[in-house]
Amino acid sequence: MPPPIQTADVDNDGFLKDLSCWNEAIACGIAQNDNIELTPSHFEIIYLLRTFYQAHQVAPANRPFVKMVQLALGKDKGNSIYLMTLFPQSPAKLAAKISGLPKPPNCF
Amino acid sequence: MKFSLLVLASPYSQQGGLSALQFAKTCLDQGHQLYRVFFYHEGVQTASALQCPQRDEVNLHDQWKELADQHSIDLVTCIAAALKRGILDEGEAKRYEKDHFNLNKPFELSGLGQLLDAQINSDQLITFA
Amino acid sequence: MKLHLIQRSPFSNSALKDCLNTIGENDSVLLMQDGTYSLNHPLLTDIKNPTYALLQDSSARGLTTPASTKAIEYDEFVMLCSQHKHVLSWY
Amino acid sequence: MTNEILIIARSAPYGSSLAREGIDYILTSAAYDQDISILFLGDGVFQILKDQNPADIKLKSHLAALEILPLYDIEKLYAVKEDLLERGLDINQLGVKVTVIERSQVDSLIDSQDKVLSF
Repeated sequence: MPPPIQTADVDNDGFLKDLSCWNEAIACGIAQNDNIELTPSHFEIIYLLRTFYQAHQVAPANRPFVKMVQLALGKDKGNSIYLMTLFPQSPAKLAAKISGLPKPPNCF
Repeated sequence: MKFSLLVLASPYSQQGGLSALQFAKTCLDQGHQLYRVFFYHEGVQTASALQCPQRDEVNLHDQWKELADQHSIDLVTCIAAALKRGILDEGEAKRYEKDHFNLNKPFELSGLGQLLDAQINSDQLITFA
Repeated sequence: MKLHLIQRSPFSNSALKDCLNTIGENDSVLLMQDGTYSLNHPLLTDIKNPTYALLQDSSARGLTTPASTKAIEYDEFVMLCSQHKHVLSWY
Repeated sequence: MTNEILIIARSAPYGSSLAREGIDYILTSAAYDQDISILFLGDGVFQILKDQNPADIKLKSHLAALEILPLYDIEKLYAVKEDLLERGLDINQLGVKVTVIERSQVDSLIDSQDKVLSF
């Protein structure tokens, strides 16, 4: 059963305004704006990214993002095709948005 | 020769911005190419069109603009460093839901990739702090 | 062969010291902005490297250039930059 | 084309934003496939001290950002021995893996690089 969806207060680019209010339902709400329905596979990556961000206060760029997943979950998931399937087009950016990380200033 | 400049100095608080300007003019006088001027750290304040020094003082924004208009120089301001210091163009003002903006052409906001590009593609990148 | 631009006073900042600690035999030093306050600093008189000072910046500050240092203008500053592989700013 | 780029980090973290802005440049450059080395020199050696805890001064941890450099394939980190000693620091107090070099080696390290920039 997919998690419930909660509409979040997001900015013009779809990023969460109040980072502290993030929860799974809000993540689903952000993802819905990009037509993504979140599954446990998504949340596995989302929590990994949130833990990484809490530790380092930096959202990784695409290649380091793949490497981070690879180190934590192995090559089956730590590859760009898998991550592209979950978070299409720009995985690191989209995953960061859904995970409630701050909007990077220069990726638009 | 192809030069680029990195301006870190805060305009009006430090001399670096004036030194950079004079260096740029001398470069061009000598027939060198000025590939890009990149504003970073406190240097991003140079890009604000709203600076109002006294009439008998140099207006750094206007001087760079004049030079860029004459010689079509790339004036790039680091977007991350600029946004947090309140230097926004019209697009960013909309994005961040602000009523005002203070950065116009020929200054532009862009990422640090532009500094890397300047470092790689110039013969010399000179830092003014 | 490097050109080192010293942009801060040696009495308030370690720019000059950090630079001279690691300077190469064939490198040159150019004092500019508050770096010109280094003109008579003992650290500088100890080195054999060619030393330049930006005349505008030293005379603005009421400083005189000792014989061991060559006073230059922006023309030569730009020329020196074009003649070195690396130009490093210390600030 | 990949360039060998050396970033000389000679600002102490926290008091000024320069050290942090230097790291931002390093992370950007690495994302563009450049061969980056970092030299911690002068007060820059303070950037690599372990046990940094800046939460109470409301700043992001500099060390935590440096810890992700391996993910960006940046493995060549150097620190100047005499600058560590002068500041009463030894290698056990460092939070990231660096190669300690002597002042006399800095000149040739810089000369071997295509591009050098300091923050």
